[in-house]
Amino acid sequence: MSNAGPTPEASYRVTRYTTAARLNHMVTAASLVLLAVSGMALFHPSLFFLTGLFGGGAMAREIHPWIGVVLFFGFFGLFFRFWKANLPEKGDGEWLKSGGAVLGGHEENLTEIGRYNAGQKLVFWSMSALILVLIASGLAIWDEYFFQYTSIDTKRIAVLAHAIAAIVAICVWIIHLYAAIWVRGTMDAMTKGSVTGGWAWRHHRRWLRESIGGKSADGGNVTPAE
Amino acid sequence: MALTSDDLIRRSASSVPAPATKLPEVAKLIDVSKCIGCKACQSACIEWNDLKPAVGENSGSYQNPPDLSPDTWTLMKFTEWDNPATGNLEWLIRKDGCMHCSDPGCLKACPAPGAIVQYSNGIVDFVHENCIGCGYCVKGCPFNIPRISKVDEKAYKCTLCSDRVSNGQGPACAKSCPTQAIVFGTKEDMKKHADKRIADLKSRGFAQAGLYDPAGVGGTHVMYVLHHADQPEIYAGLPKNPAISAVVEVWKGATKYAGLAVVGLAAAAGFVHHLVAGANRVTREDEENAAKLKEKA
Amino acid sequence: MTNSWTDIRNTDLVVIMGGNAAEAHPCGFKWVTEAKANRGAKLIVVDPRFTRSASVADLYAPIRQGSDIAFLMGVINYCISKDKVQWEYTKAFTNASYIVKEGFGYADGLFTGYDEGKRDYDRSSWDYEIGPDGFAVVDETLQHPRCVWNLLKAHVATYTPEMVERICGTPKDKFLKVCEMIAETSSPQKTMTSMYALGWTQHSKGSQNIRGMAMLQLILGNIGVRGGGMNALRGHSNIQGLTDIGLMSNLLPGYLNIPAEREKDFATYMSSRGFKPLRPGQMSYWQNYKKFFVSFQKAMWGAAATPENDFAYDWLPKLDVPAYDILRAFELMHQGKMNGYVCQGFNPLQSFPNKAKSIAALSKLKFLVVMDPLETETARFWENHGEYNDVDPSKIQTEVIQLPTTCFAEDEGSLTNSGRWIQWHWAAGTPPGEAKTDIWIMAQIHQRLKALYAKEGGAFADPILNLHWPYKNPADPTPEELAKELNGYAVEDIPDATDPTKVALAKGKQVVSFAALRDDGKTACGCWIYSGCFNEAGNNMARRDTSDPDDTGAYLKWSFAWPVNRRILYNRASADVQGKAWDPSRKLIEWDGSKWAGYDVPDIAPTAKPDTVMPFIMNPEGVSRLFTRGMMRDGPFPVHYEPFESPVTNVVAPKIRGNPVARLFKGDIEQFGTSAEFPYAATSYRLTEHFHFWTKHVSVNAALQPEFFVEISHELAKEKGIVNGGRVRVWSKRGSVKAKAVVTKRIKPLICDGKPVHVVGIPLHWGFTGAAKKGFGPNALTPFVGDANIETPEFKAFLVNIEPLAGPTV
Amino acid sequence: MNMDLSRRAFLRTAGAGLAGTSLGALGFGEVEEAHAAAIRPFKLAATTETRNTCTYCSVACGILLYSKGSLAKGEKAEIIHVEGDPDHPTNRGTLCPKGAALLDMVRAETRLQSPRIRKAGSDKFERISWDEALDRVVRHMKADRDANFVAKNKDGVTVNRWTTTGFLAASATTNETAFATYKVVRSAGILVFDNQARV
Repeated sequence: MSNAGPTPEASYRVTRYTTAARLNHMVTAASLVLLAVSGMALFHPSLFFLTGLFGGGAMAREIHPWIGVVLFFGFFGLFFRFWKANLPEKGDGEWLKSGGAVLGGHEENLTEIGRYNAGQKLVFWSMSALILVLIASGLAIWDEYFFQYTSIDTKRIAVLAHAIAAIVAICVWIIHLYAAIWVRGTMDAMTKGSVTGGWAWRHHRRWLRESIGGKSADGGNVTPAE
Repeated sequence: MALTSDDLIRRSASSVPAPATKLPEVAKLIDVSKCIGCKACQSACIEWNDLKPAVGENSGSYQNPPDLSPDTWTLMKFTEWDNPATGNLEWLIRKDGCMHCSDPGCLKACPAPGAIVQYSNGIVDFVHENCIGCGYCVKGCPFNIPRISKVDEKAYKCTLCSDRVSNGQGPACAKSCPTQAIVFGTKEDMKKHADKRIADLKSRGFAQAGLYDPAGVGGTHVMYVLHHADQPEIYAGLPKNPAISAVVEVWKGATKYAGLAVVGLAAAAGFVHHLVAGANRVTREDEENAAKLKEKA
Repeated sequence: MTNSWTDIRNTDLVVIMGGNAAEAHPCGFKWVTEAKANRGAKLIVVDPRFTRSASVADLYAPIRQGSDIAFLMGVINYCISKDKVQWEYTKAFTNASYIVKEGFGYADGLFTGYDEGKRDYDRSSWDYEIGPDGFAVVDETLQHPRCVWNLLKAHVATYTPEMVERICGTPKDKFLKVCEMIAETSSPQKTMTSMYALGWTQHSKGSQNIRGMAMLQLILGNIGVRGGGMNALRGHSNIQGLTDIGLMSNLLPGYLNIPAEREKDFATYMSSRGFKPLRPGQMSYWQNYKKFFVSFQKAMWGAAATPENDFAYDWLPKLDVPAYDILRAFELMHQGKMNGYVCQGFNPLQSFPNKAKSIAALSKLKFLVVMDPLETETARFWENHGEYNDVDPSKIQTEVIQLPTTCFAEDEGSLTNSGRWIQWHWAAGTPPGEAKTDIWIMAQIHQRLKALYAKEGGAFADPILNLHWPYKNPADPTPEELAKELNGYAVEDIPDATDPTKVALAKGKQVVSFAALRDDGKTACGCWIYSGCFNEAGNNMARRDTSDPDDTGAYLKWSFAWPVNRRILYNRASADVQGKAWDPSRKLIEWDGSKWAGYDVPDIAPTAKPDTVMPFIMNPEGVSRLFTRGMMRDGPFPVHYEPFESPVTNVVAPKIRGNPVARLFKGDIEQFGTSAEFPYAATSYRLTEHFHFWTKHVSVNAALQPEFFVEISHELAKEKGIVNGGRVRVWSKRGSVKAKAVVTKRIKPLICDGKPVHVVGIPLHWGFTGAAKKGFGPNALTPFVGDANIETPEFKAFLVNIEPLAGPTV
Repeated sequence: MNMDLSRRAFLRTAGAGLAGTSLGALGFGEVEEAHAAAIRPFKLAATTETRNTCTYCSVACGILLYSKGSLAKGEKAEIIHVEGDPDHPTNRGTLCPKGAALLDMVRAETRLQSPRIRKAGSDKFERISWDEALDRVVRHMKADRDANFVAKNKDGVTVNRWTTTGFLAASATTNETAFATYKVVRSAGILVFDNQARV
């Protein structure tokens, strides 16, 4: 393996996320985890015991939609921070086509990646879409406050859509999380707000160039990812 | 015949062993052709179950309270129907409430273990200690019966007076019904009784009289004798072929299992990938290149 | 009821007209559904509205309120013209063959003898021709032109199906279908039962509505038989009992009469109460009148009622008018001629017609006492409740004393149901707060009044000071003590009739039945018809044996029924002239060659020969009356009169408004509206979710039917721009109410004499106290006029106008 | 009869009659507590059953009153449930919507608790004692009777009537109450006397 061995000492660190962005992400991430746990508990009987973490089934049912609201607004914040950076670019297609190489850890032969690679963008956009589905379907089945606004047929579709969207979202989240674990040094971006120069060189070289050069390729000012 | 958990044949979000002895199936038979819409059943239900329906308003109908609620487990629904065949007005009055399906959609949808149970005699009962108030039963029910209380956020519906039945008495509504339009007994006896009633109705010119015991939900433990059994929908929208919604079936069937599988697979895939591909680490070379880049700048 | 609730199971045809049994008496109506389910019986409902009863009927026919007599006379006309008559019954058991006096006649809606100034008849020509032997003359061949049958035939001939349609608005085909079904029961093997209630009584000719059906039932042979009869469905749990015990201005217990002032002494009083039989060999039971009267006086005044003082005859108040009924009482109050009024469990402000007049009347009293378990509008008539009771308390000088009483669950005693079953019940709960039983309160009033008179003297105190009050605790008599008094007892030892040395009944012992009562003062009995209820065998009203041989529905061992535990009145008529049951499958009693026996207590002397003594022994004729002689003020046959407020003119007697002999008070005539001003025919009624003004205090019933509403047809709604669930104002000449509108297919315009008549239905149950929403009820609108014979107010037919109100439509 | 099929036959097969209803008798006590949790406790356990008659209409349905405490034993008794008497020949245990809710008539919020007086011109009721109330009623009655009693009419006939105070009798009181009322009212010479029969 080309990259086996201990992680080298950082040459220097590059700021990737502001504190506000990290807080925003943390809130969103925490909500998502809590939602996944409580949601799964209510989704499958074998996981119902997880409601214990929330003080029982009724509490889990009560809290879940409120966390959903937090998630929605949290993600809303993230969306407005990052949506521009996640717009598709030319190189995205190539990156995706080279999925095997990426999965094998060989990014070196790919076109230099900007702030986000296509995979990250996919996570971003799929999460955006899924959360929209989840919040809409979630409101439709949040009977405590919104029972009267939809028909039962609609609610049935909503509950199914909610379940499917949640499953997909959890899968996306697993990918997101796994990627962060697998690609060592990534966690720092969210825990410390900065990454090592090497990490940036390796994974987001164009972004590194731009952030060091203070200029982007198109001449604009470069800022941290946020 | 006190009902116990030994008599359960279904329990929401859990599995139960088959009961050693099965109780005879019971049924409430509501003969719409004998019903005078007096609401004695509503009254008896309220009193027996200590319900407190609010004093509402008249909204241009005899139907009061306006809908089923956590405090209204049964409700007379009134339809003024012009029979096109005879030109006569018919005032169709149907007692609405839980049908106690053999294949209960509420129970299927319920995520809370033991919040909904089905006894071997056919009664589908809500166990409020276990109810989490999610309202999935509302979505599961093909008859739009359960209601969630705003007070304690728990689901309520007719229990078929399981407490009375387990003490050898019929449901309060059946006991009170002045014209015995509501009768209660073993399902077998009720079907026989219905046959007699249907024969009587046919002799009075109701050629389509029949029993409503819909197969789509495996039959019910609340059945109707209808004078126009070919058109159940004229009785305040009684569904013609009720069944658990396909959406609910998918949700509580394929989705439940597939969903868990997909999530598990995703996690496993990552695990396997890590085993195979190992960590994607930054190399010394990367750091050096980065350093060089910085120096250049 | 001549029969009982449980007897309805025996019928072949139920006619609900003038009532709505499914709505008002659901548990009694059960026996209709049972007859339908088990006997294949049919149900006909005739009503202005498609009611809850109609919802399970085999045939529904609409009728305009107040036109029942035209309908019923039309049915009789049909039966006679189609020869659908139970001839043997009609000839033997009715007065069809009796010859009516020369001089009797009928023309233009009036019988002979009418005095327009007095609004009354000289009824002397309305009677039988009496032969030289002192008996009524009969023509068994029914050929005599003045025999009752021929007079009846001529009288009903006007009411053709076309005329019925014109008057009643009942489509001819529906009317004829009703006639066909009813006529079938002229067979001796078929019976029909008539179930009626306030829909017939609450008219200015209510009594004649009922007579109309009774006459029909007689010519069909349906009286006295299982599954037959005239079944008045009484409204309240013990209104039958209160009437039996004579709590009316003109009655003594057991349908004896309070003397009129023209009956200046006991001899005069008794002179018109000889009840000599009008046919040879006939039994006339009222010949025992004196025994019942004297025994009552002994119960009232004990030892102070002696032969010497005519058993205290003078201590009874004497009437100067036919009756001091509720309408007269409120008229007098309104005129300022009354000072005090006691309402015991009654809510006249809501119950009586013309609420504005009721408020004005109550405001003129010095004191009003209200005894009730619940709040009532009457007790708070002086309190301002906005538009629901817009009064100024400071201007009302009436002192109101409200006394809390127990309710059924907290007291013990007997209630008499519609089928005359007197059932004992037991107390189960502790009364709330300081509530006391009515018996205690009445005893307190008497004891305190007596003490005051004893101490201070005052106006004629003898009847108060000497009132027989033999109770162990005079301050609180027990129900048993009073029940035993009602039954009757020996005041002194009664010698055996055959052996004077023996005592038949020792002093203080209970009489076995009214047959043991005497006119010599040796027995006392509070209410002769109740005699037998609590005799030496014990409290028969408390019996609860459910045995019922042959499933007749008689239940002779369940409680006690008056008279002498008889369950079907006139049951001798269930058998033919030879004493054999008309229908062996519906045997009730039969003559076995020496006596009457069967499943019920025979309504005839057990050894009275069947071909000699006719079944209607309370009539001196022994037969029933198709022609009712001078017994009723408004005619020996029913005539169709329009309600006082009618949307149409009377087509059979165009000059007559209302019932020509109904009593009218001056101010009330001015308050009658006309159809020009008030075009819609209103009627008031009860709903099954509520009982009178009581259940609006019950949270459950308030939830089941929360708010006052009126019902109208889609056609009228469209015409007036009224939407279902919207608010409307309804007003009559006497008042105005606001309500929700229920627009329904169950009310349809009726075409009467070519013109559409719109019906406005106004249910009763709301007021300004209780758990239900505040509401008006119909009696702010209803007219202040009663039936010509018994003064039941005309609540079922009056005129209103209606308009939509702005505001939320729910 | 059909109605037998519906209720009694079933009850027989179920092995329990109404009168014998008690949880212990049916072996409920042997059931483990965990099992019992699913079933609500039977509310008529350990109550006193009293036969009564419905107070509303004249069908006179038989009812059973269930109370905590027994009057027969001299205890304070609170009625907790009302149900139709299955042995009653007329109603066979059934009740109408009013009868089925009798309990809430017995315990209605607007049940009167104590005697009260509304004085002339006042806008409120005031609580008074029974003694005060009854003495006042009787004092009013005597004053009016003494002032307006007519012993003889203008023709000199003894009429002994009192028509300035009237009495309106109830419709749901017992016959025994009715008779006590009759005696008290008539002995005073009251003629303005009527009941609910007409309305």
